[in-house]
Amino acid sequence: MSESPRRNLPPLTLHVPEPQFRPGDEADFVSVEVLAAGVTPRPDSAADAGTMRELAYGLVRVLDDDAIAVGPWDPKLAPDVLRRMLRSMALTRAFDERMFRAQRQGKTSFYMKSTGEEAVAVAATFALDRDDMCFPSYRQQGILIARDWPVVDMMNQIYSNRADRLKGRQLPVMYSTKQGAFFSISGNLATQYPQAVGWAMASAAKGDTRIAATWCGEGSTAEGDFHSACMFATVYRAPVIMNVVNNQWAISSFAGFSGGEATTFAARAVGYGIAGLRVDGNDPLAVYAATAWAAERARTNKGPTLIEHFTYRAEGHSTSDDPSAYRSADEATKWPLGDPIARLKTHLIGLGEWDEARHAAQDVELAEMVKAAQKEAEKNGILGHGLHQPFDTMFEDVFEEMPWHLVEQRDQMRAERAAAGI
Amino acid sequence: MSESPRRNLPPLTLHVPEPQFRPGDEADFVSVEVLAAGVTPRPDSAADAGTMRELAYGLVRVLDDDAIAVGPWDPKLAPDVLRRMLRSMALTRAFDERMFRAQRQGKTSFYMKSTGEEAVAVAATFALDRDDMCFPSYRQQGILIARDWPVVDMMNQIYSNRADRLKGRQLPVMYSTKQGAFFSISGNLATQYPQAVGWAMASAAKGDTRIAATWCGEGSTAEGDFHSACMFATVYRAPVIMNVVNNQWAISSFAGFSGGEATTFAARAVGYGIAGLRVDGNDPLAVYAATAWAAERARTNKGPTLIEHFTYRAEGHSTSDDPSAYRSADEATKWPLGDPIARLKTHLIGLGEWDEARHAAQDVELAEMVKAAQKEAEKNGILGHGLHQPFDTMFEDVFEEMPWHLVEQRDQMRAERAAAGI
Amino acid sequence: MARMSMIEAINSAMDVCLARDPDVTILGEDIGFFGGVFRATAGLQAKHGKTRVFDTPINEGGIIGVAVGMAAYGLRPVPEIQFADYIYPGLDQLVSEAARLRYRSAGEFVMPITVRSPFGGGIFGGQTHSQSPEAMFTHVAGLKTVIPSNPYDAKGLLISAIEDNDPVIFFEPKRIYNGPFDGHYDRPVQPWSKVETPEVPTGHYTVPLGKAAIVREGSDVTVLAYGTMVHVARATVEEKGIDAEVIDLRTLLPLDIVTIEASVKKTGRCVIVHEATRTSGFGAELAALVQERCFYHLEAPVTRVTGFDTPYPHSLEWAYFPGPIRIGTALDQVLKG
Amino acid sequence: MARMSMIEAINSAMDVCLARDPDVTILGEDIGFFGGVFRATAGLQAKHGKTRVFDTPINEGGIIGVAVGMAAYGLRPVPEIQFADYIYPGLDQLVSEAARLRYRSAGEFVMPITVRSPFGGGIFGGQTHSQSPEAMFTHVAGLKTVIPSNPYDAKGLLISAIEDNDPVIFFEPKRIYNGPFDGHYDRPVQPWSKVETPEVPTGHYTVPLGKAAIVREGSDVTVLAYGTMVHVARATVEEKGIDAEVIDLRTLLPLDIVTIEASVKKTGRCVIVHEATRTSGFGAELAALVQERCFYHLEAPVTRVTGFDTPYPHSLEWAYFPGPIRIGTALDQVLKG
Ligand SMILES: Cc1ncc(C[n+]2csc(CCOP(=O)(O)OP(=O)(O)O)c2C)c(N)n1
Ligand SMILES: Cc1ncc(C[n+]2csc(CCOP(=O)(O)OP(=O)(O)O)c2C)c(N)n1
Ligand SMILES: [Mg+2]
Ligand SMILES: [Mg+2]
Repeated sequence: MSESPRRNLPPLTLHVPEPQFRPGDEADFVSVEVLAAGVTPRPDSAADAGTMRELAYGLVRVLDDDAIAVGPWDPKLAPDVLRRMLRSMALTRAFDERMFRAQRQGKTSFYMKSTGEEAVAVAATFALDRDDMCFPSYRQQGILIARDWPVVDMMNQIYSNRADRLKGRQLPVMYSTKQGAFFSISGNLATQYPQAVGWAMASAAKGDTRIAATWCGEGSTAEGDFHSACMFATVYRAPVIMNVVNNQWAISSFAGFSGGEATTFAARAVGYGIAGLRVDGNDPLAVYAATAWAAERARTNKGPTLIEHFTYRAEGHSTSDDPSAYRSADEATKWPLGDPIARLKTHLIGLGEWDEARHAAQDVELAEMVKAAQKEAEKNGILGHGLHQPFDTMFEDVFEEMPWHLVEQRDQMRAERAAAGI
Repeated sequence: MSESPRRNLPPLTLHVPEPQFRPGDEADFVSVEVLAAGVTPRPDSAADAGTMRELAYGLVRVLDDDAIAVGPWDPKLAPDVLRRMLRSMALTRAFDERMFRAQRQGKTSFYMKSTGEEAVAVAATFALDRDDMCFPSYRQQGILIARDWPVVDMMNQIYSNRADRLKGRQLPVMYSTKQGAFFSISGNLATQYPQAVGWAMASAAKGDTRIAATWCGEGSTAEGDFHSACMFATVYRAPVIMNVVNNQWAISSFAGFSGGEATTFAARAVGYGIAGLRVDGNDPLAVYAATAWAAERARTNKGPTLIEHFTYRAEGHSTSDDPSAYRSADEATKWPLGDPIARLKTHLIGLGEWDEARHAAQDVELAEMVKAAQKEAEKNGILGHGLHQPFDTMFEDVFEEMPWHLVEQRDQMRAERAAAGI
Repeated sequence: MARMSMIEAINSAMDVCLARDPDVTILGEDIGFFGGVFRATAGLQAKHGKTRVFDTPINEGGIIGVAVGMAAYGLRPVPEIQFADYIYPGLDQLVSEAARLRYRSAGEFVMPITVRSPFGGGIFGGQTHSQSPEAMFTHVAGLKTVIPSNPYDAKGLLISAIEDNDPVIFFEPKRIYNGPFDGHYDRPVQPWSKVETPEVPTGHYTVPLGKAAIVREGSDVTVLAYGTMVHVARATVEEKGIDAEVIDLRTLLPLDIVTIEASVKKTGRCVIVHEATRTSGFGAELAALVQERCFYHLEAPVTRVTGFDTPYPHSLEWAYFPGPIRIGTALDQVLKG
Repeated sequence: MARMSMIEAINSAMDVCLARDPDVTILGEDIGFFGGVFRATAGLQAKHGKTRVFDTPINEGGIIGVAVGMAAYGLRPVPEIQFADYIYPGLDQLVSEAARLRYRSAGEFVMPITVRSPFGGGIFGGQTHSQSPEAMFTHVAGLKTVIPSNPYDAKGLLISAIEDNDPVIFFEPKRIYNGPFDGHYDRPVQPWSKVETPEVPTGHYTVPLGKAAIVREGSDVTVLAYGTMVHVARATVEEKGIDAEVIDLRTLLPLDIVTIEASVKKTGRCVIVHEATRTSGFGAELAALVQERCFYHLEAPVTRVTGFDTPYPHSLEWAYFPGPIRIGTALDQVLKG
C-alpha cells in the first residue's frame, strides 16, 4: 500500500441533496431537460436490451406541444379508444376529488390522490390485456377505473363499511381484487415488485400467455425489494413490466434522495441488462405505446422491461400530508409536461373527435356519477359509525381453519362484550 | 384496455440459466470475450460518471499476453513495490494452502481459500492508504497480508484458541482488526456493503481524508444490501470503492444466477450513475491502477466507484464444498486470464527485476515462514482441544455492562459445571 | 422546565444530544427539512446542519446498514424508521450486525446506535401503521429495547439511549405523542399540556435504562405495562377502584426484574398488558419470568391482556385494542383466582 | 418402507409432492443441479425439470418475494433458505406479505408457501450457521411454524406443510440430518439407519400439523422440546432414570395445547428445552401458557433450559448448548420443587 503520508488533499465533504425549490420559492423548471416529442427512437420490441441502452436517457413522447401525435411511438389508436381513455382518466380525477373530500368530512381515515398521474395507470392498463396481472402501489386507482371496476366497490373499501369485500381490514385505498387481476396493495413499499416478478415467472413456467405489470414510486426504487425484482426478472427473463412512477416527490423527499441527481430511473434497467424506457408520464399516448411495446416484448419471451414514467405529483402525498411545508406551491402548475387529461383532451379536439362542450358535459356526468356512487356506498356505512363488519370477522382468514387459540380469543371477545353489554 | 381475445402467441417459457460446462465436460472459454491489454481508455479520475459508461463494458488490463505493461492504465510502479506485491500474493497463497490442510487435519472447523484471486485483495490494498477502512468479504485475507498483519494472529483466529483476539467467538476466517482498518467479517453476505458506505459518509461528514473500500462476490451482488449500498453511495457521493469480485461462481451457482448472462457486473454502476470499471482481476497492475483511480476520485469528492474484478475461483468455495460435483474440473486451468502470481512474476522477470531462482527461494521461504507461524499458533491451541478461552468470556461483550440476566446465566453455568465436576 | 408534549420532548432530547456531542447524527426518511412525518425532528436540520440531520433514501436496511458503518467510524447515529411496521427490511442489519458487533469483534467495534420508531395502534392506521413488534427485538442478544410512556421519560430515556454505547431500539407509542390515552376512544383527548405530569427540563437529564417506574402503588395485584398501555391500565384500575400496583416497565431489555419481583411477591397477583399480538409477545417472557421467580407467592395465574393474534384490523380497531373492558375483565378474574 | 436419514426423508417428501401436484415448485440457493448444500434437493431437478426445481440469486427477500407472487398465480412454492441465520432479509416478505395476504384480501389471495430452512447448532458452525430464530415466527399471525425431530415426522410433516393452504416455516434441525444426537458431543454419532425409529414409507403420507407426539410417557415431570432437543432431553431423562413424559411439539404454531395441558396436569411439573436464546424464546410462550392453564396443578415453577442470551459462540459451542448437564440440573431442581 502507499506508505506516503496522507497527501495534502482537501477534506472530504458529505453531499446532501437539496431540491431546487422550497416553500416561498418561485418554481422554474428550465433545468429539466425535456426532449421533443417524436425524437426518441423506437427499436423493435424483440431487440436485445444491450442494443438500446440509450433509451434510458431519452424520453418517449408522442404528443407534441400542440398535442399532435408525432414520431415512431405513435400508437395510432382509434378515436373511440382515446375517448375511453380520456373518460377513465377524468373519472379517476373526479373520484379522487370526491374521496379526498369524504376524508376531510371525517367519513374515513385516509385517502391518496393520483392527480396529475392518471395516465400512468390508465393508459398503461389500456395497453394490457384484461387478465394481465397488476401489482400496483397505492397510487394506481386508475387501473381499476380503466378496467371498469365499480367505483361503489372501491368506496366501500375506503369506508371500511359492511359491504367492503376486504371486511374493513385494510387502510383505505389498499384495494384488492383477484377478479380484477389487481393484487392486494401493501402498505410496505415495493413489496409488490418481486411479487409481480414471481407471478410472471409462474406464468412463464406454466406456459401461460398472461404477463404481469407492477408499479412503484421513484422513492420506492430505493428499497431492497426493487433490486430483488430486477435481479429475478433479469435472471429468469420474466414476462413483467416494471413501472417506476417518477413523480418527483416521495412524501417530502425529492427524487434526489432516491438517486435522481446522478442519472435517470430508467437507467436502473441498464444496470441489470434489462430493457429500459423513459417516458413522458403525462402523455397518455406515450405511456400506452411504451406499455404495448413492453407487453409485446414480454409475451414473446424477450423478458422484462422497466419503464420510468416522468411525471409530477400534483397534490399532497396523502390526506395526512401538507406539501406546502416542503415544496414550492407553484411547482405543479409550472410542471413542463403539462396535465395528462388536458393534453389528451386537446389531442382529441385537434383530431376533431372531441370538443369543449362534450368535455364539460362529461365532467359533470362523471361528478354526478361519483356522487351517486358515494351515496350508494354510504348506505353501507362510513368508517367508525357502526356499520362495520361483524366483530367475529376479525378472527377469520388468519388461517384457512381457525386454530384453537383464535377460537378462544374470539370466544373471549364475545363473552367480554356480552358481559359489558356492548 | 385491449379487448381482443388472447392473441395467438406462443406460450411463455421460463428461462433458467445453465452454465457452459458441467462435470465431465471439457472447459473451453472461447466465448469469454477478452479485450486486449491497453485498449480500454482511462478517463480523468475527476470526470463525470455519465461520460464514461462504456468503461463498464470494457476491461481494464495492463499486462499483455507476454506480461508486459501497456496502455493508459499502467501505474508505473517501482520494481520494489512490484516485488512486495508479488510477495504478499505468494504469502497469501502459501497461507491458504497451509490452513486448508490444517482444516483437513481436524485442527479447525472451516477454511476458505482465495486461490487465483489474490490480486483482487493484495493489489487493491497496495493502492489504498494504510488507514483507509476495508470492509471485506471472507475471501480477502490478502488485505491483511498486504498490510503485514501477523499471520500468527490470523491463525489464532482460525484455531479459535486462547490467543484468538476474537475470543473464539467467530467462525474461522472471520477476522476483525480495528488497528488493521479491517472490519469484522460477517457471515451474512453483503452486509458489509452499506456499512462501508456509512463509514465513508461519516468520514466525509467529519471532513476526514480517509476513504472506505468494500468487497463482495458477484453472487452477493444479488442481495438487497448491495442495492442499499449503491443507493446511499450515489445519493451522498460517498468516498467509497465498491469491489465486486466476479470469480464466476457462488458456491455451486454460476454467475448467470446473479445476472451475469444479461450484462456485466460493472454495469450495475451505470444504473445508479456511479463510475463503474471492469477490470482484469488476475492482472495485479490493472487492479492497482483501477483502485488508485477510484481512490483519487473518492478523495477529491467525486464520489463512489464500483469495480468489477473479472477473475476465477480456482478452488472450492470452502472446505465444506466439493466443486467437482457441479463444474468442469479443468475450468481453472483453462481460465483465459491466467494466474495473477504467475503473471506478475513473469512481468518482473521481463523487467529484469526478478528471476526463477529468487521466486523459488521465496516460495520456500514463505512456506517455512507459514509453517513456523502455524507451530507458534498451535502452541495456543487448536479448535476443540481444550485450549480455548475461559468459559466466562462467553457472556462478555454482549453489552458494555453485563445485565442481570447474563450475570445469572453465567453464574448458573459456573455452578452447573462445578457441580458436574467439569 | 416546560410543559412538553411527548413529541416535543423527543425532539428536545435529540436537540440536546446534537448540541452536546458532535458525533450524534440523525438520519431517516423525511426527517430533514420537513422534520419528520410526526414532526419529531422539526427544526433540527436548520439548527444543526445538513450533515448531521438528513433525509435518506427509502430503504430501511440501508438506513440501519449505513448507521452501523457510521458507528464503526465513531459516530453516534440516531436513525429513524418512519413506522415500526417498516422495520423488517432493516432487521438483518440490526439483528445480525449492530447487535453482534461488540461480541464479534471482542469489543473493538461498538455500536452506539439508537433506532427510533413510532409504534402501536389506536390511530386508525390500519395494518401497516399500527404494529407493536417489540417482542422480536427483546429476543435479540445485544440489543436494548426501550419504550417510554410520557414526555419526561421519553426525553430522559432517549438521551440515555443515545448516550448508551450499545444499540437501542426506542419505540415511541404514537397514540400518546400528543396526549395520554385512557382507552376510552370515544371521549375527547387531553393534550399533554392539560394533564398532570412532571414538567420536562429543557436541558440535559437522563432517565436510566433498565429501571421501571411504579406509576401507582397498590397491594392487590401487579399490572405490568409499557407505552400507551400504562395509561389505559392505570385508568382502568382507577375506574374500577382496584388497589393495583401499576408498573411502567420503560425498558423491556434489560428488564427491571427487581421492581417486578418485589411487587408481585407483595401482591401475589400479576396482569400483563400489551398491544402486541399475544403469542410469543413480550407478555410471554414476563409471564415466564414472574412465575419462575414468584411461584410460591402467586395466588392466581399470571394473566395476559394483549392484542389478538390477527393482523391489525382497520375498522375493528377498538374491538382489537386491549382496552378498559378487556383489562377490567382480566383483573376481576385474577382477583377472584 | 425404507430406513431413511432425515435428509433423505425431506428429499422424499419434496419428490412425492412434486410428482403429485404440478404446482409444487422448489427454489433456493444452490438447490438445483447441485441439490443443496445439505443435499436436501439432490436429484429433484434432474427428475422434475428445471422450471420446477431451480437455483436462485442470493437474495432471500427475493426468494420469498417471488414465492409470494408464484403463490398468487396459483403455484405451491417451497423456497429454501440455505441457513435460518440468513432468513432476516426475507422476513418482511414473510411477515408483512405471505402471512397477511389471506387476511388482507379476505381470502382471495392465499399463500400455500412452505419455507424450508436448516436451523440450530451443534455443528461448529459459528454465529451464522447455528441460530434458532423460531420464536420470531411464532409471533407472526398467519404463519405456521413446524420443526420435526426424526425422519418419519420430517417427511410426513413436510408433506402436510406443502399441502397446507397457509404459509409454513419449516425449520430442519441440521444437527440431526444424518443421525440423532443425545447431547454427548464426545461420543460417536449413530446414523439414522442404525437407530430404532419408524421406517419411512417411500410414498405419500402425512403427519398432521398441530399435533404433538408423546415420545416417552412418564408421570413425574413433563418435558417440552422440539427438533434436536427431543433427543437430548429424552437421553437425559433416561440416563438419569427420571420418570419424565417427553413431548415432541412438532408444530409450534398452532400448538397442540391439549396434549401439553393433559400431561402437565398429570405430572404437575414442566421443563421446557430449546436451543434458542432464552429471553423471548418460544419457551417463554410455553411457560406462559402452561402456568395460565395448569396453575392449580403445578408443584414447581415451569422451568426453561435454553441457549444463553449471547450470540452463538464458535469455540464454546458445547458450553453454550443446553446439553445433558444443564437439562439434568433443571430436572433435579423441578423435581425437588
Ligand atoms: C417500507 C416502507 N417504508 C416507508 C414507508 C412510508 N412511506 C409511505 S409512502 C412513502 C413515500 C413513497 O414515495 P414514492 O415511492 O415516490 O411514491 P409516491 O408516493 O410518490 O407515489 C413513504 C416513505 C412505507 N410505506 N413502507
Ligand atoms: C445472507 C446469506 N445468504 C446465503 C449465504 C450462504 N452463502 C455463503 S457464501 C455463498 C456464495 C457467495 O458467492 P459470491 O458472492 O460469488 O462470493 P465467493 O464465494 O465467490 O467469493 C452463499 C450462498 C450467506 N452466507 N449469507
Ligand atoms: Mg414519488
Ligand atoms: Mg463468486
